[in-house]
Order: sequence, then structure tokens, then C-alpha cells
Amino acid sequence: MTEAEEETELVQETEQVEDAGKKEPRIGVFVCHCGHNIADTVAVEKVVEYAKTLPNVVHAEDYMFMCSTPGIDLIKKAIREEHLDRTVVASCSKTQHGPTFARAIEEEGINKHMHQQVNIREWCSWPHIKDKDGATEKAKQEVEAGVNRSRKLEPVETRQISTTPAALVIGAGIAGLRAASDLAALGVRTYVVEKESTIGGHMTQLNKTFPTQECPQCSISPLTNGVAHDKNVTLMTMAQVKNVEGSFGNFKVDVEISPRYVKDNCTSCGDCSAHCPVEVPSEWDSGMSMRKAIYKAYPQAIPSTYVRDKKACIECQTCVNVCPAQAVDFSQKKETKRIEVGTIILATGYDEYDPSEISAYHYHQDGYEDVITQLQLERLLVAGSITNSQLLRPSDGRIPRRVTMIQCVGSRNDQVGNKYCTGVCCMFAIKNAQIVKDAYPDIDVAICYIDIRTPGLNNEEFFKKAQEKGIKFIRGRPGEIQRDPVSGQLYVIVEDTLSNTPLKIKSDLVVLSAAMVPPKSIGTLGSALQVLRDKTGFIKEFHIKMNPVKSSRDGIFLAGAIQGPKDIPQSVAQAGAAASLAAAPLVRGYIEKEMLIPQIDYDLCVNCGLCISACSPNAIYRDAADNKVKINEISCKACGLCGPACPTAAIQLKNFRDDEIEDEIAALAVAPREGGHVHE
Amino acid sequence: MSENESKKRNVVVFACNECGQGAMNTAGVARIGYDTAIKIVPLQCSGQANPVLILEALKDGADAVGVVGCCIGACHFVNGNMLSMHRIKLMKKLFKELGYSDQQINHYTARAAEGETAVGDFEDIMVRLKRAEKEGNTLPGGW
Amino acid sequence: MTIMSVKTKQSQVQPQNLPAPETKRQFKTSDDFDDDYLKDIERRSNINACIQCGTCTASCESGRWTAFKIRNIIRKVVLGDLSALDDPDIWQCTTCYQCYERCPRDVRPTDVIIELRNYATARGNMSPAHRAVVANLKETGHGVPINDQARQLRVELGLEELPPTIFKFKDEGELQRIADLLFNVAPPREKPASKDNLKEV
Amino acid sequence: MTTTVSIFRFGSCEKCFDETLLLPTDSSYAVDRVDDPAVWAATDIDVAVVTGYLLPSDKPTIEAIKEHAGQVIAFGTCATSGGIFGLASAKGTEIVPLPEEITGAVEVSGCLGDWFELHEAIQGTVSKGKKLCEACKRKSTCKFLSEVVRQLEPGAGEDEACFNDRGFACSGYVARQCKEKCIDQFTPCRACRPLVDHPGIHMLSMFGTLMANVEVGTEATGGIAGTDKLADGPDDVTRSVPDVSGLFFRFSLPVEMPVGKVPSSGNILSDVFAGRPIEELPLIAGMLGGRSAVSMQLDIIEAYEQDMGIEVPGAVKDYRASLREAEGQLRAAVESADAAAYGAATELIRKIAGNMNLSRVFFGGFKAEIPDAGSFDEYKAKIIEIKAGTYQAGGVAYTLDGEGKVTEFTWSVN
Amino acid sequence: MPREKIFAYFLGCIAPNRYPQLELATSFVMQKLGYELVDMERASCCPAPGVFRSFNKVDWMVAAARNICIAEQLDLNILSICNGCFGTLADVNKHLKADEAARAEVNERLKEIGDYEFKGTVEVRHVAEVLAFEVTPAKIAPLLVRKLNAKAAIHYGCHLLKPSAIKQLDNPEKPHMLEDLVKVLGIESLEFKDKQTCCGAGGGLKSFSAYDSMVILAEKMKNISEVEPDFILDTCPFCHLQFETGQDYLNKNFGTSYDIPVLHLSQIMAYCMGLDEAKIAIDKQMMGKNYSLDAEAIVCD
Repeated sequence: MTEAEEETELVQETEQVEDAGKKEPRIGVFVCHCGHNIADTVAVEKVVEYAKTLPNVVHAEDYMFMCSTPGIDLIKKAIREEHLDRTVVASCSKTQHGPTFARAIEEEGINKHMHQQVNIREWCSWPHIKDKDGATEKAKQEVEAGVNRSRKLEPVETRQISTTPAALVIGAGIAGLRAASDLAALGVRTYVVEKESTIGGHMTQLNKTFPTQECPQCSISPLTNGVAHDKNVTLMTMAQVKNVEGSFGNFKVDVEISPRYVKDNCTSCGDCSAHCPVEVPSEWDSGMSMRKAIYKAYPQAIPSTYVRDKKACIECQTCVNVCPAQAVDFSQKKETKRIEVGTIILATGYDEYDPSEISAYHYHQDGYEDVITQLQLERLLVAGSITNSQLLRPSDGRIPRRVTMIQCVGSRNDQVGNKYCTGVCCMFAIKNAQIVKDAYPDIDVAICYIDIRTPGLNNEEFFKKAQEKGIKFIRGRPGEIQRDPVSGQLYVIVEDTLSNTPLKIKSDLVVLSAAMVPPKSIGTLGSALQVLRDKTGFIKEFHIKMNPVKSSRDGIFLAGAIQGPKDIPQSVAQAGAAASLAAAPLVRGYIEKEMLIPQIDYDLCVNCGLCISACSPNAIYRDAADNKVKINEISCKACGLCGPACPTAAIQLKNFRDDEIEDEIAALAVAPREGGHVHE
Repeated sequence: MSENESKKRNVVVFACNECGQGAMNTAGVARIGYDTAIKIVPLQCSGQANPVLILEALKDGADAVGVVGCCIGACHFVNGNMLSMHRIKLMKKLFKELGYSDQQINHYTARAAEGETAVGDFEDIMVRLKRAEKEGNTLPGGW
Repeated sequence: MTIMSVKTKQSQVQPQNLPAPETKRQFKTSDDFDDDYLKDIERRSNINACIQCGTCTASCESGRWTAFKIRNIIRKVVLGDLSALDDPDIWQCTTCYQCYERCPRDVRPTDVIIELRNYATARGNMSPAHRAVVANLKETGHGVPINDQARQLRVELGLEELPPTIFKFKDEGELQRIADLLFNVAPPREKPASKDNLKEV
Repeated sequence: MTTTVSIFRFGSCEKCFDETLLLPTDSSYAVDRVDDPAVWAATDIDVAVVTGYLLPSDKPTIEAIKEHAGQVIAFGTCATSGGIFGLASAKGTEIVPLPEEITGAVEVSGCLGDWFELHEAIQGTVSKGKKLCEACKRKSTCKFLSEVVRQLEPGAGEDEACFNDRGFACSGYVARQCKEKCIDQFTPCRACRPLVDHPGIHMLSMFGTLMANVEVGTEATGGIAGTDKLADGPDDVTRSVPDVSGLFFRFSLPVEMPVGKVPSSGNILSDVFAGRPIEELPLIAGMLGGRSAVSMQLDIIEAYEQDMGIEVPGAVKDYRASLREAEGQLRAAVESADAAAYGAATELIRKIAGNMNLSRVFFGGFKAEIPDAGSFDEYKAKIIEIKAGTYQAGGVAYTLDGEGKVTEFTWSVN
Repeated sequence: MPREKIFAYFLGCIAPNRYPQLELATSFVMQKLGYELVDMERASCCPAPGVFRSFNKVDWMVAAARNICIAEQLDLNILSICNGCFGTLADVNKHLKADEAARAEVNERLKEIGDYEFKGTVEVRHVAEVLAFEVTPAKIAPLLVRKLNAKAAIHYGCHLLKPSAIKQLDNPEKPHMLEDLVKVLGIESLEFKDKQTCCGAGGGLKSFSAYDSMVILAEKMKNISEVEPDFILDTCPFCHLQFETGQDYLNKNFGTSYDIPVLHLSQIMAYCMGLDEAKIAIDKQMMGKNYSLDAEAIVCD
């Protein structure tokens, strides 16, 4: 043939290819063996053969590990050679490797939403391990469904949204403070909200910290002071988060601040407290001492401003009169501040379990005053305690001869619904036992345990030290704490399971190692933040292994014991991680949002506005200008709730249109057949 | 094995992106087996399970349709699962009015952390379906 | 001749009845265990969840005074140790449910004991006293039958001499049917439980 | 040359067939009226106009029409989708929508159908009316409802709020504007002119969403599945929508749902009425009563009034009398095929009853005001109380259950 | 639905066959309170939860179901005066109501005995629980003709409250229903060591090894005698028997000299409601033969 002819031919060819690429979708199907996981149950090659018969499928193949680099290369190669414009990968769940493949096709210049993930592992090969044929048939249907689905997929634009350059930390315990100071160090404007009158949380209540017997006050005060005086940090005490609007990158948070009734010019001279006639048990001292109605939780408290307990106060006005700075002001009111932040860190910590639920231990019952919790023991032993750190038992203020500690109180206990092991009780019990033993060598200290759990560096050594000091470790969970009604003597009834001997341990002081449980207030806060909680009531992390710091909601991160029981170093570590995750989008200045949003067909829309009511993130609104229903693309969460609400199917979520899903169903509703099914 | 048992069925299950698919993945990971009739259609939220789609599925020949969402009060989109429940409730009534069984469609909830919940839902779907088949008043399909 | 002498030597040995060596065995072999046999005990209780914490034994009134250690018995059942079936201690439980109430893992030890006793009874492992109680039930329909003293007291108190219980109607034959049908306990057996004789009951 | 048009009368209330009397006679086409299609001597025609619903037994005739007609027009909702008689398909009656038999058939839907649209259609122009909501003067906010009410009280006045906002379902969302405009007579639309495919299921979906805050029953299962599922028992949702099929699928049941399995009474009319709630009876009667619509409707109403001892004002009685009179004229007109007389009669009926569906008439009086009738108070309709029992008057007898739904319905022309 | 204020009266074994005064006292009390008690003719042993359940759980359920059926045929709820009977009947009743398979099996066996079928239509009640929660102390007070002035060691026994999951009457660790109940009779309840522990009779131990059972009781009696009560108050004939014969046994074998009268709740109630002391028949019991209840008449006006 002549050159001219050749040229025209070439041109024709290329044209064909091009407009083929434009018009008819060109789908590539890739089936993964996942080693044995899929291939042992599903006849992969059959699935591939079937896929080849489906309309628009121009390429189908299988491979041992699609997610591996060679697997990815196969896909890329096919895209290049077969001019694929969309891919279907049948392998694992879309959360596991969906993103991997999406990235792969993106690198080939195809929008990542043109990838359709089909899950033939979790949803097919694994549950149907016993029915190979059935599984294969099902896999065929699933793949066909994926193909049908992919046929109409449209590209989705990814847009950058600028973020509010500020962060909110809820809770000013060790985790919250750590996170706040890290954020501040990164130059992020940081708000810290604490519901108590002082910051520092549980750590400030402790006497010593294991395994080094350090003074927690000394360890934490740099942090408390640092945060309190950092110019990047705004500290709000006696404050609670009431309401959260907006979305990742741009939250609007309403914080309700209760009045202190003492102005900031308080010099914390303490005259008011000295003159106050009212005395109530001190919460911070977990009831082991009394405080006044106008008070400061403890001398080193930050902020150092005093606070008035309105409930306890009898309004005698004494404090008002004695205050040299005229700082006391009863007229202060509750106020609500609205702050705007890009990300939120949740660090509200834990509550100590209330053992009175376990009635055999008689905690809080008359005659059982000498049954206390570890936290209360800490408060007894701490420097400057009411007993000024002597171990005097509550009932009669005498020094006990025998101290018995009971582990797993409210942990590992189905009856009270806490199945989990708190994990730190062993260590703080061993710590307190040693402190007691060191101070009073002739007190017999026994710890009744089910299992001693001291993993990690220095902890087992700490345990060994305790044994060497002569602390008795009794392997057995006490059945009850018994009180002799005549003598008033306490007995701990326990079996030493290692010698099969039931013991009746005479005890003058019984210390319960109570579990860590979620704080009571978390329910309302959790729903305000719209974050998920797990069965135990702690806030659920995004992924238990791969992302334990992010919450279920974008832009909200977890630090410390609110995500599950933790000791101090773990909390600090997680706080640091949370801080960097929370800072990243703020430092970068924007987040990326995929415009996977509904589209409205105004020819069909009857303007009824039900989609507006149905939209949970309030992303749909009626535009006052033209009285038309419009969509706020940023706050839309692509949940598709608007679809079924619409009486005329005028509003359809992109890539989840009714007709697309109908195609998918068409393949699943009936047995597979060559050539596939198309919805009519 | 009776005919009723050996019959090959196709049950379309709409699963929400959160607890629904989550629980099904967990079930798979835990290798908890269930009937191969179960065919999962991933949606964003169970509130997206449009009655139109449910009806189409039955029309296309599905033997039953289940919708699995998050637990009541735990919907990641506030109340999607409740909305879906309301609609399916109405559909059940519609089916009854036409003299058909209302056991072919149902709304369920699951917990992502517990695969058993999803499998339990699947089992319930099959039980109800087989009951309806025994009574012989399932929708004909392909009308 | 030598042979003769050997004979005589043998006859001179005086047999002193020492316990056979195998009876002294302290270790256990797989023959002493059977997973399946005690399976439905596991099914009817939550036994595999036991963490041997000892709450049960600590709560056990009987265990404070007898050799009965509920925790050990649970352990035996978990391991499928058949000696549990012949262990007389299982009859020391007073079914006071204290352990049942306090078990942190919801193992329901009392139920385990009851199940175990059922097994033991089925194997004829049952004390004479208990056989007597069963006999009472079969004869009179009562575990504790009436006696003359009580008859007299009833009359003194102005009650009918016999309460309107089945014993009063014993001649109607229903009592006989109950006796025939219920609590037909196995005869005693000498051999301790082991894999080979399990199936016999 | 003039276009030849044949108008076929299939089973129905015949209202649409009668309405074609109004087609202009002086136009460019000649009309031939086929009273009994079964015995139609098939000849080639330009346009075939089909009125009424079709049964499988009509299929041969349809085939013939398909063969001989250049263009087929389905006139009236009965022809396009089985119409209100389609409700009988719940009781096993198979009803065939014309478009399923003849692809490309022009649809002029409506109950009753608009003769002028037909006129246009014959001349080849098809006008799709605009969306009903655009023509509706009510405003919708569509906030979630916590309770759904049945339209037991006529509640004229406050005509600003959308019916759905007030808690009783109106299918106007999925409808196109029509000539009868029930909504102007304080009667929620039932979508005889659907705007979308599958209007019924869409309405159901929409209304289910709207009911978001109504209590729905769930049951938690123990054992392996510790999760909620829908309870089968009745609850506020099912209670507050007594008649799903009749409410949302009034004109589209055969197209959307399979033929039902409820035992039939043998009489299609009774089948249509059975299961409908009392507050809907007058409208349904008005729609499928055809030449006897007025007497059927008034009999239904008066049967209830008698039983409940409702004394209606004289003025209302007079109006009813004149309605019955108009019905007489209507009958006479159609029997003598007198277009002018027919027009006059319908005008009179529209004036009193609001439209040819008589949707203004209600128990105890009228739902909506009657133009130049002085103070409306004496015409105001009564609130209906639900009382199970049998009601009988004139040719009508019907039985209500505790929910106020019809269990039996008989009607004999007297 | 069984009628109210009328019960099928389940006697069991020990009450009618050893301590008829308990039987009498209870019917007296219930009468006073306006209840009717109907004899359960042909009722057998419950059978005892300790012994018979241990021998064969299924047979035990069958026998118990038979007793329940008798009440079902009368269409009456069952009233028991014995913790053991209460334990058996209540547990079996609840179990069979819940477990269809077990119910089927049991009904199958029942057919062979006679015309019985367990339907699960009745409830099983204990007299103590009826008095405490249905009648309530407030309603009892006006019916009293005598008021005691006594200190009692209250012994709940095991099967009245436990398993609490099934019984759901009171906190088994620290119950107060009986304390509240007998307060109106002028009885002060004494706190003593190991108050909630078993008397040692249960679980077939008494018959299996009387000695062990007595050893357990010895501790119990030690704790009780420490606080010097006027009498021991129980709700269970078996505990009753144990305390009576037990004190005797201990005195004979271990040189103790216990003579603490043992009284069933019904006895005390009946006495305070005016039943003649002779009919309480303390003198017919083994312990505290010559103890007379110290009571002052309440003058009603």
C-alpha cells in the first residue's frame, strides 16, 4: 500500500482507540488470590473467565497478591496497554486495600473514584470456606456487580479546604496538658477546656509514681505552669463543651464557663477560705479531708485563683468582706464562649470505679470505713495530707497492723460489666504496698491478686523488689470482706489458690485496687462531638491497631485514658501523637475534601425541602435568592440520606445513583450467567 | 437435605458503610460462616437503602432483602437507620395489604466490633425467608 | 536337681500384700483425660472462661471445713480429668450458690457440680445414704417420710393425720409409676473412670 | 382529508369516554365512538383513543387496534396505568396498562382525563402539564413529623400549609397539574397524573422519611445476634397510615406491584373499595362512580350520617338534591350523546362539587367553600368518628372495621 | 391467669412430716391476711434440689414439673413454705418456661406418669416473699394482736434468695426483707458473723456425711450463740430441722449446751396474729422446749 494509505490507516486506528476510550467504558477486572485466603475457597480462574464474558470488560486477570508491587504493576500495565478507563479489583475489603489500588490508577492518570473494590475475601472466601462452589458462584456475582457498578462511575474532584489555624484540647489532665504544650510548641493557637477548677487531673492527686517512686507534682508542675503561661494557649477552667458545629478543619465550638465567683485579681492569700464557716468533703482529696465553701483545691493549684462552691455556700458574705483585693464577686454569671478551631483533641481521662457495686466487699457501708480505694490511700500518704502522710486508718485514726490489698476490683469482672483488665492496678498496688512497707516495716502488707501483670521495662523488677521487701502476694480473688460484728475486726476471705488453702486474713485496712472506667460526663460530651463509644463506654479509636489516636470522626483525636485505661507514660505518648496529628492540617493550612456529593435535577425537584430535613450534617439549604434547594459541598458527608427522602428522585448522590445501584443489584439478585445481567 | 434447604437463594443485603460493613468484615476475619445466599451491597448509610431499590431487588428476583445499619442511636449520620426502619415498616404493611408475606424484607442493626451480630442478622433473614416460603406467600419476582 | 532347688527357693518367698506399683502413680496420662465426655458440662456452664481466681473457694462454706475445693474440681472438668467423676469431694457441696453469686467470670460453679454429680450417679458412684433417700422417694413419694411422732403431733394440732400428699393416695398406682420411671440409679461399680470404661454407661 | 378517530370504551366508570363528547365537532377529524370494543369491526383508522382499564381478555382487541390504528392514544389514567380500578389488582385481578401492550402509545392521563389535551394529542401536540406543587398555593416546610393524622376532619381554612406538613399524605409531589385540581377543594392529591415512574413507592419512601419521629417498633434478639430488628407487630407507624396501597398507589398499583393474593369478592368495584379508609370513600366514589358518581358518593355519605345521627343543614340538603338532579341530566345527556347538555350538566356538578371527582363533598357537608354561597359555616363538613359496623343507604352498603377501613362494599344501581 | 389472693399450698416433705406446726401456722397466717389456700392433692416431694437434682437432673425436673402441673390444673399460683421446695419449683418453672426443648422432653416423660402437661401458666411463690412484698409489713401491723420484744438471729437460708438471677428478691450479700418484715412484730434482728452462709444441711451433704454437715453447723452455731439471740428465725423447714437436730448433735458430741429455740417465720407470724402458743408447739420441738415467747398483747380500740 502507499504511504498515504498507511497514514490514513494509522490515523483511523488511533481515532478508534481514542473515541473508544471516550465513549464506551473500558473496564479491567483484577482478581486476587490473596495467597491461600481467597484462592483456596474461590476458583479464581473461573471468576476471571466469567468476568471476561461481561460487557465492557476489556481485560481480566488474576494474581497471587494484587496489593504487592508486581500486582500493582500488572494493573498499571493493563491500563496502559488496554487503555482502561476504570478498574475493578476483587480482593479484600475496601478499607484495607481499596485505597492502594485507587492510588495506583491515580498514578496512571485516572481519577481514583474510577476504581471499584469488590470484597471477595471477608464477604466471600472467609465466611464460605466450607462451600467452595457456592463461594465461587457468589464471587462471580460480586465481580459482575462490581463491573455493573463501575460502568457508570464518574470522576470525583478532590478539593482543598483551608483550615482554621487553632486547636481545642478538652481536658487538662496529663494527656491534655501534654497535647496542649506540644501543639503550642508547633505554634498552633490552642484552647484548653477543663471542667474542674484546676488543671493537672488525676496525676496531681497521686502520691508517688511507679516504678521510680517520683513525686508526680514535681513531674507535672513544669507542664502545668508551662501551659498556663504559654502565649499560644488559652486556658478555660470550670468550662464544658456544650455544642460542636462544622466539620474537620473548621469546627465551631460553644464552651460554657461556670463562674468562679472570684475575680482574677485574687492574690490567693487564703483569707476568704480561712474565714469561711462551711466545711464539705474535698473532692480533690477524694473525700479524705474537708475543704471550705470558698477554697482552692490544693496549695499549688493552677490557676491559683480561689473558687466558690455555690451549692455549699450559705451566702454569709464573710469572704466578700475579708478579701483584701475585693476579688470575691457573687454576681458572676455563667457565660458561653464560641471558639473556632480546625481540630479537636479529646483528653477527658477516666473515673475511678466505685466499688460499692460489689456488695461482698461492703465498700462505703457502715462498719466498713477501713475499706478504701487505692486513690484514697494515695491521698492519705501524700505529702501534706490530712494525716500529714501518716498511714492512719479512717475508722479510728490508728496505724493498722495488717494492710490487705485486693486487685481486680471492677476489672476482669463480667458481673459489673467491665470485662477488661485495667492494666495499671498491679503496678500502683505494688507501688503503694512498698510505700507502706518502707514507712512502716512492721505492717504486714498482703496483695490478693488473680494475675500479676507487669509487662515492660522496669516493672517486673519493681515487682521483684516488692517481693523482696516481704510483701505477701496471695494468688486468689477474695470472696468477701467480713466484719466481726462483735469485735468490728475486718477479715478478707480468700483462697491461696497456689496451696489450695482458704485463708481468713485479719486486716486492719483493706485497700481496693479499683478499675479505671469512663468518666460519667462522657455520654453528653460524646454525642456533642458525635464520636463513637465502644461497649465499655470509652471513646472508640478509628482503628485499634493502625490508628489508635484518631476518633471515629474526622478532625477529632484521642489522648490518654479516654480511649482506654492507660498509665502516665502511655497517656503522654498518645498525647504527643494526637498533638502532631491534630497540628498537621493546621500547619499545612488546608485539608483535602472529595467532592462526592449529591446532584439535583431541578427539572424534577418539587422544592418540597424534605432533603433539607433529612440531611444530618445540615449540608442542604434553600437558597433565599432563587428559593432553590442547594448543597453545601464542604459539610456534605456523602451519606446519601437525601436520596430516599426525595419524592421525585431529583437528588442523587454521585456514584451512588439509584440506577447505578440497580445495576449492581441486577447482578446479585440472580445466579450468574454468561454475558451478565443489565438492569432494564 | 430437604428441597427447602438445598434451594439456591439470592438475598440482597444493603449494608451501611460503618457498622454494617464493619461487622461483616469482622465476621469474615473471624471466619464465622453463613449462607452463600447472602449478597452484600455496600451503601454509605442504611438510610440510603431506598425502597425503590429494595423493590427493584425483589423484582430482579432476589428472594429476600435485608438492610443492616448501625445500632439505634449509633447511626454515624444521626438517624439514617431510623429513617430506613420507618420506610421498611411501611413496605411491610404494603406487602401485607397485597396478601404477601412481610418477612422478605427487614431492617437490622449490627456492631462493627462483633461479627456475630451481622451473622445473626443473616441467619434471621434466612429463617424469616424460609418461613415465608413455607407459607407460600413470597413475592413472585419479575412482575 | 538344680531345678528342684530353685522351686524350693521360690516357695520360701513370703508374699506381703503391698499396694501394686501402678496404684502409686502420681502423674497422669492422656488415658486419664477425655475432652468430649465432659463437653456438655462446658456447654451448660461458662466453664472455659474460668481464670482460677479462687473467688469460689474463698466463698465456699463447705470448703472451709471439708476437703472440697470447688476451684480444683472446675479445673479438672476444664481439663477433662475423669478422676473428677470418682472424686467423693463433689458430694460435699451444699449448693449454697455463694460461689455462683460471686464468680467474676459467670462460670456458675454450682451447676457444674450438679452436672458432675449426675455423671457420677450415672456411673453408680453414689453413697448408700443417698440410695436410701431415693428409696424413700420411691416408697412414699417423700425424701423425708412421715413417722408416728409426726402423725401424733398432726392429730394434736388438729390436722389430718396424713397430709394430702401422694403418700396418702399411694394405692392409686401413680406413686408406683413415678417409682418405676424416675431415679433408677445405676448399681455401684468398682473400676475408677477411665477412657475405656466411659462408654459402658 | 380528515383524520379518522375511533374512541373505544373499555371497562371503567366511562367518565373519560363520556368526556370525549366535548371534543370539538367542527375540527379537522371525524370521531367514531366504539361502545363495545369486543365486537368492533376492525377497519384501518388514523387514531385510536382507548378509554378504561384493560383486562387480559381485552388483549385480542388491543392487538386488532394496534394493527389497524396509525396512532394509539391512552386517554385517562385507567387506560394509562389501570387507574383507580388498578387497586383491585391487590385482590388478584390482573389489570393491563396499555403502554405495556402498545409501545409508543401516547398517554393522556388524568382522572378524569382532560378532553382538550386529548384534542391536542389527536392533532399531534402533546402538552405535559407542569408540576402540581408549582401550581399549588400551599407552602411546604417538610419538617419531620412526630405524628401522622388521617384526614378525618375536613379542616378548611388555614390553606397555607402543605398537606404533608399537616400530617396527611398528599401525592402532589409526584404529580403533574390536572384539570380537576382536588387540592383546591381541600383534598390531598393522589397523583392521577404521575410526574415520575413508580410514584407510589417514591411517595412511600418520602413519607416514611417524613415520619422520622413517629415511634417505630423494634425487637432486640438475644443469643448470637444481640441487635435490633423491626418488630412485626403494629405500632404508631403502621397505625397512622391505615392504607398504604390505597394512599400511595391509588393509580399505579398494577404498574408497580405484582398482582395481589387477597381473596377477591368477585366484584371489581367491591375489590377497589375493600381496604380503603372511610375518609377516602367520597373521593373514590367521585372518581369511579362515573355517571352514578353523585348518587354513589351521597349514598355513602348519607349512610354514615344516618347511622351516626348527623343532622345536615337544609342548605346542604338542597345542594345535594341539585347535585342528584345534575347527575340525572348527565345520564340523559350521555345516553342521547348530547354534547351541549353534557357540558351543562358537568358545569353544574363542578360548580357544586368542585370538580368531576366531587372532591368538595364530604361527610356532613362540604370540605371547601362554595362560591357565592354566603356564609360557609352552615355547609361545613363534620369530623368523622370511626365506628365499626355496617352502614347502608340507597344502593350502597359497606362495613367498616375498627380502624375505619372498609371490609365489604356493595353497590346496586337503583 | 391464676387468681389473686388464693394459692395452691405446696407442703413438701419436712413441714408436714416433721413439723406440722409450720404447716398449720402458715395456713393460719394466710387466712388472717384474707388469702385462701387450696390443698395440692397427690403432690410429692418437690424433689429436693440438693439430693435429687444431683442424681438425675431430668428426672428431677419431671417430678417437679408434675407438682407444678397439679397447680396448673387448679389454675393457681404455688405457695411454698420451704426454701428447698421454692428453689426446685421456681427454678424448674422458670427453666421449663424458657427452654422449649426441655419442656417437650419433660412433657413426654410426664405422659407416662399420668395426665400431666406442663404449660407454664403459674408462678411459684415463697411465703416469706409474699408477706414481705405482696402483703407488706404495713398491712400486717394492724392485724397483730401480740407484739414481741425479742432479739432473733435471722437465717435466710440459701435457696430463698439465690441464685439471685432467678429469684430476684433481695441482695443475697446483705438482704433486709426479713429484717423489715419482722420489725413490725417487735423483733430485733441481730448481726452475726457469716450470717449469709449455709446451715450445712443442703446439697445432700446432711445425708451424705452428717458429720461434715454438723461441722459446718458448729461454726454457724458458734457465731449465732455469740450474739445471744432469743431464738433463731428461719424460712425453711430443712434449715429448721438442721438447727434443731444439729444443736442436739453438737451438745451430745462436743459438749456444747445449746438450747436456742428455732422458729419458722410463719410460726412467729401466726403467734403474733393470735394463734394459740400451744399450736406454735415450741414445746414439741427439740430445742427451747420450755421457752415461752415474751409478748405483750396489743390493745386494739
